[in-house]
Amino acid sequence: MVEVQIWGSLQQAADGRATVEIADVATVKALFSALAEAHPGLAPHLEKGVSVSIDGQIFNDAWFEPIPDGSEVCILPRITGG
Amino acid sequence: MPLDVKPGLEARKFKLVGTRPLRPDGIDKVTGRARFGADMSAPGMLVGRILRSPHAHARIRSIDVSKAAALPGVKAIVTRDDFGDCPDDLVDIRDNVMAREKALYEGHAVAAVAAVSASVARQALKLIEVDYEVLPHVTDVEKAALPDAPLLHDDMVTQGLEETPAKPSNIASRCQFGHGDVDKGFAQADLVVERKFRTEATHQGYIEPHACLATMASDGQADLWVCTQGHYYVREACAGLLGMDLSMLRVTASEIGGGFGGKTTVFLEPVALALSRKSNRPVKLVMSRDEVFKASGPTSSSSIWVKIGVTRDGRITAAEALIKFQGGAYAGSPITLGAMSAFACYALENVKSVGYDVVVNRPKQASYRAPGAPMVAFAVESVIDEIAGQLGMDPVDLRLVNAVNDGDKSSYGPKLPKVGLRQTLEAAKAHPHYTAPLGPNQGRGIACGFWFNFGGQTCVSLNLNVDGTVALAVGTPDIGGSRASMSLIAAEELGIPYEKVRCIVADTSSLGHNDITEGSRVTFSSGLATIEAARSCIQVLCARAARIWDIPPEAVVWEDGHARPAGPNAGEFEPMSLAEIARLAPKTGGPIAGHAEINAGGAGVSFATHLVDSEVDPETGRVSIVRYTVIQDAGKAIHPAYVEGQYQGGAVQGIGWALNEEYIYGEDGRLQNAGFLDYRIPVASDLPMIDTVIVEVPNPRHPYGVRGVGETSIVPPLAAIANSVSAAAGVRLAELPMSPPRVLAAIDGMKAAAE
Amino acid sequence: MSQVHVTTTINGDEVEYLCEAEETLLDVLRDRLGLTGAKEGCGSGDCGACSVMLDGRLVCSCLVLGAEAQGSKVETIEGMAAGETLHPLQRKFIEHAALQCGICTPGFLVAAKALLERNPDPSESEVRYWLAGNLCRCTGYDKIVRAVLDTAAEMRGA
Amino acid sequence: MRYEAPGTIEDAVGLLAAEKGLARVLAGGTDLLVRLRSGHVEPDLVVDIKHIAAMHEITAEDGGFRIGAAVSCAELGEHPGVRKLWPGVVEAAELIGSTQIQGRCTMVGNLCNASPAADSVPAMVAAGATVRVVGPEGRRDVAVEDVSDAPGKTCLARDEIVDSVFLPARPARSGDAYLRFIPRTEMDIAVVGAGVALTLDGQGVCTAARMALGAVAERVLLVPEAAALVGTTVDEAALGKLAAVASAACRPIDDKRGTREFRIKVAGVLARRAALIALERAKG
Repeated sequence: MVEVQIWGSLQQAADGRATVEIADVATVKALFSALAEAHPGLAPHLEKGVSVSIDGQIFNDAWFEPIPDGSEVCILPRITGG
Repeated sequence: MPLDVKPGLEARKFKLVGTRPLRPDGIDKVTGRARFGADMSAPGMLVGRILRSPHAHARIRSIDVSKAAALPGVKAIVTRDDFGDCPDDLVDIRDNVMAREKALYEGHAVAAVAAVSASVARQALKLIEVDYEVLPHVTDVEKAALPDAPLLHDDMVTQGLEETPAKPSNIASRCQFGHGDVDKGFAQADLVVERKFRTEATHQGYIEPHACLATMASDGQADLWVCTQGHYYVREACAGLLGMDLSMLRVTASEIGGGFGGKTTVFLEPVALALSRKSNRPVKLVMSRDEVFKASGPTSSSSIWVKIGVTRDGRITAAEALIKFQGGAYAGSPITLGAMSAFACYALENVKSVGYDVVVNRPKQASYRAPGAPMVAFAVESVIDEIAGQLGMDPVDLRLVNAVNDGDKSSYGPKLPKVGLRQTLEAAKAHPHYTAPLGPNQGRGIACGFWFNFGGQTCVSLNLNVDGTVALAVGTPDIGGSRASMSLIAAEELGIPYEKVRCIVADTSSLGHNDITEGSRVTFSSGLATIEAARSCIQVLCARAARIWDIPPEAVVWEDGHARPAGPNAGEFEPMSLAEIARLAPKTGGPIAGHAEINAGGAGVSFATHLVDSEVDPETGRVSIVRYTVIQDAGKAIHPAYVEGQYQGGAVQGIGWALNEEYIYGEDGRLQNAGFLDYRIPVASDLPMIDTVIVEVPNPRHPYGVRGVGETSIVPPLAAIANSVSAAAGVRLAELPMSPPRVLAAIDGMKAAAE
Repeated sequence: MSQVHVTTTINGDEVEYLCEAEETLLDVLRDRLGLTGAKEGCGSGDCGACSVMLDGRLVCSCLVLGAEAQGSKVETIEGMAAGETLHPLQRKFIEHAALQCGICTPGFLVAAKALLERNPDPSESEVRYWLAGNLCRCTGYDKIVRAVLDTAAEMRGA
Repeated sequence: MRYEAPGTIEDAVGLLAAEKGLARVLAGGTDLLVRLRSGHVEPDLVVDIKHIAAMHEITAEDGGFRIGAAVSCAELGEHPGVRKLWPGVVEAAELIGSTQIQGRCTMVGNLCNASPAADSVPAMVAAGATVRVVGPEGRRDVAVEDVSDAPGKTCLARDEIVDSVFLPARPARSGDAYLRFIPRTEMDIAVVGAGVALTLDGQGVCTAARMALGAVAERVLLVPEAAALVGTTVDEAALGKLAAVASAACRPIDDKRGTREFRIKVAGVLARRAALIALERAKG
């Protein structure tokens, strides 16, 4: 079980939820599928590109990054730079 | 695959990493041999020039190129008609590269010509007849957000609101971050300070204008030479806009004369290719400085409101920000990064930041070093400073009370991994600068800054030559000495001298995809890939030695540049050096190489604390920077001289932003200072030496502990300088730049109020 | 189009060229003579990237017409090293990491050499003011100023 | 565009007189080339006066110096005699642009470019300098303050050339100074400039004072009210008065370089500071 945090203005797409509990996901790819299924409004955002933080480490486009059980997961706007 | 990262990084002893060898491109760059964007030529080359809108906002009724096309020496002309359908994510880029229905800012490209000489091209531009219907314009972020503002895009509906509005507006989107309950937090506060801030738009100010040389043959094969931070991105964007296969376009990154985020997108490149396609000749396009200011991608101007509540002992109970950025004529200002980073230095129970992305009749913004963060840090760190003053608390102590620690929940969401803010604050307090006496009319300012840093897709190819030297190919353009760092890392891993490695930046056909050199990612990501490539090369080296010795490959270890037999065979054979194994490679199985293709995650965030003393002339409002110290966490400095260089360069760009740099628009919506004469970047005589302190709190996700260093250094300066000027002038400065008229008006206003 | 015929000396070699009357010396050096070491950063004399010596004076070659070089002596960055031997300033710039992107470097070197020929022992402030017409956006000038001061000390034999 | 480099002033004047289109005189070129490149001016003829030998000379004349129109500001600064005579003028000339610009720019070019913000002009006006204008009809002398009365406009006919500027002898116990305000330390155009020259008697009482202000009006302003210093020992009260008359004389605009209010206030500040330097120099 992981608790996924959704950033403020994305919460509308997650039916107003600030956190979503998702069970049995071992990777980012599985997480995205589960999230899109639970809250279809999230799907276009996940598709367009977001960053995912797992226990404080931020990843882009990393489908197979493992998500340890009980880890803290946040969906963030895509991080870039200059 | 993530590399095996072992704890106890601090204990690692490096032979080369952390030393300061000479950079491999040094001699080329001090002799004038290095070839930058505009330095390349091709046989039969034409000169390209771009016609730009003189209006801030105008409907383009028609473009008549017939007279220009008839001018002898003109070989091709392109307009909006030459750029057709393209992928959705490139639509704004396409429209920015060549205006369609409307010109949305002064300088917006409207047509381009290729001709046999610059003078013919110039004449041709004058012969192009554009029929404009001039429209009302808006260049100010606040005014553009008003309901009756001139509308740039009829179909722009604000994204991110609870209810999608029925009417279009110039507000592209709203975003919100935070946690807790700020109202509850403010109710618990003993002191609440709030203030409004404004910053003007600034330009990255790279000294090399955009330049490229495009060659496309009639079979569609094309080459592009260009100064860019990301030649793979240039390839994707150009291929997408021109309907080409990626394989048909080879992009070579020239030496790049500064980027700072401004060379992470395309402006000239698709136009040059279109002109080359039409003329069947090589076409060189180079921007003038005037075009760079008017038609490349400066950063956002901003309007920011910040409110922070604290208890008597300095603990922050709530923090809130409302941030508006204009990002030029298209959506995409760095508002999310600005809003996320606003309070990232502090561990907060109740925090909220709301951002709006607003479009105006100005050039489409591009990234600028830690995009979005410096302006927001200016506002937040100014309020923190004001609170310290009102509480009578030392400003470092106030920050230490609230500074984030390892594992704290960040203001933008996730809990923080290992972080080094506290260490930079403690180093600031211990630095002699912090307690040095100040002269008359001088003030000291301090501010902290944060940046995310970034990893991303990266390829490295490491080829061993038969003489034991190494050809290292990376795909991230070198904008600040990264070839030296990559060579150091490869040499460190392989156990050979630095001089035995030669690192080059490969073109898009020679190496797999690499993300742009941005987000302070190169030393981290290309460094990781280099380590991985070197380690895969070492595996091959050990396997070859094992075959030569006829022992199992697991029984060979790599130490100090040598394969050594280990385990039961230890001491059985003389260790073989890399050079010996390389020499025998043709007989032992052929060439030896290592390579890595990764998507690097886990770039460590970084923090900095800046200290600055400034002096204000109370009669003229003129500000001099008299002392400056940068203290920043680098994780691990690979080549400390170039880490210091990043610290110093970021600080000085911040000094320019704080004091004198600004885009100045007239009532007519035209930029009034499109040149280095009146867009005033700091000159050598404006500055003191910039002292640096490299703090090293290793990033646990990198085998050496590296964090990005390029961007964080521009985050604290605006606030640090504002705090020092406010201390020296005796009045809070809340608008940038703190140009003399503004500072003098603030001083005079304070005096008038006191009377 | 009538072109101007110019005979001049560049880095010790006699050079002849034709140029249009409105072409700058910088255009001629870069586009006609292949000497691309001088850079165009602004075209208005504000950045110093095109610095060359003209008859012993430091100038911005973007503010000199190609036609004006008739009978003159022009020295560019390409003539600064003696064969394989770098000028001490060139060596010190590399040693001090006084360049990041390197676009401004040729201009700084030409300007700094002119300074040290006039004043072998400049103060930090003199270096900063002499070089105020050379813009650098990467380094914050710190390492450039140190490199110039260190070169001056070395050349004085200090 | 044609480029001509005549060897005599007569030939130069002849070329200008014969040209039917637009002609421009080229000395240092540091303004002209910028305007050429930006397309602000598209001349048919450019007359380079640097091949006229006399234009490069600095010659002693009547206790002062005549400075040729092609003398660069760097060359001027290297002339110990001129620097000793009118240090304020030389310092003003040395403020124009960078080291690179100094190697090319000239005081006469600075004057004929007709910008109200030209650094050397207020200093020359304060020093009482004149220029010699040469045309088909002969030569005439014009006071520096009378050369330009609006941005980009001069009193020169289309076939006239300024061949030199004359800095007169400096009276005993006199001193001059020029200060400008810019946001950076170098490379900016003056936001305000103030040139002051004053003369003392043996008792330290001011007997003559001239002040000129730059960048505060459509032209460089000679401020006759600087006579407020005459009869004083240039004490605090007199300096306060000078600052007040300087501010009162300004009629500036708001622009990208500064606001109206700022220029008015800073003109007074600079007038006062420049007068103090001039006073020190007058005292020797």
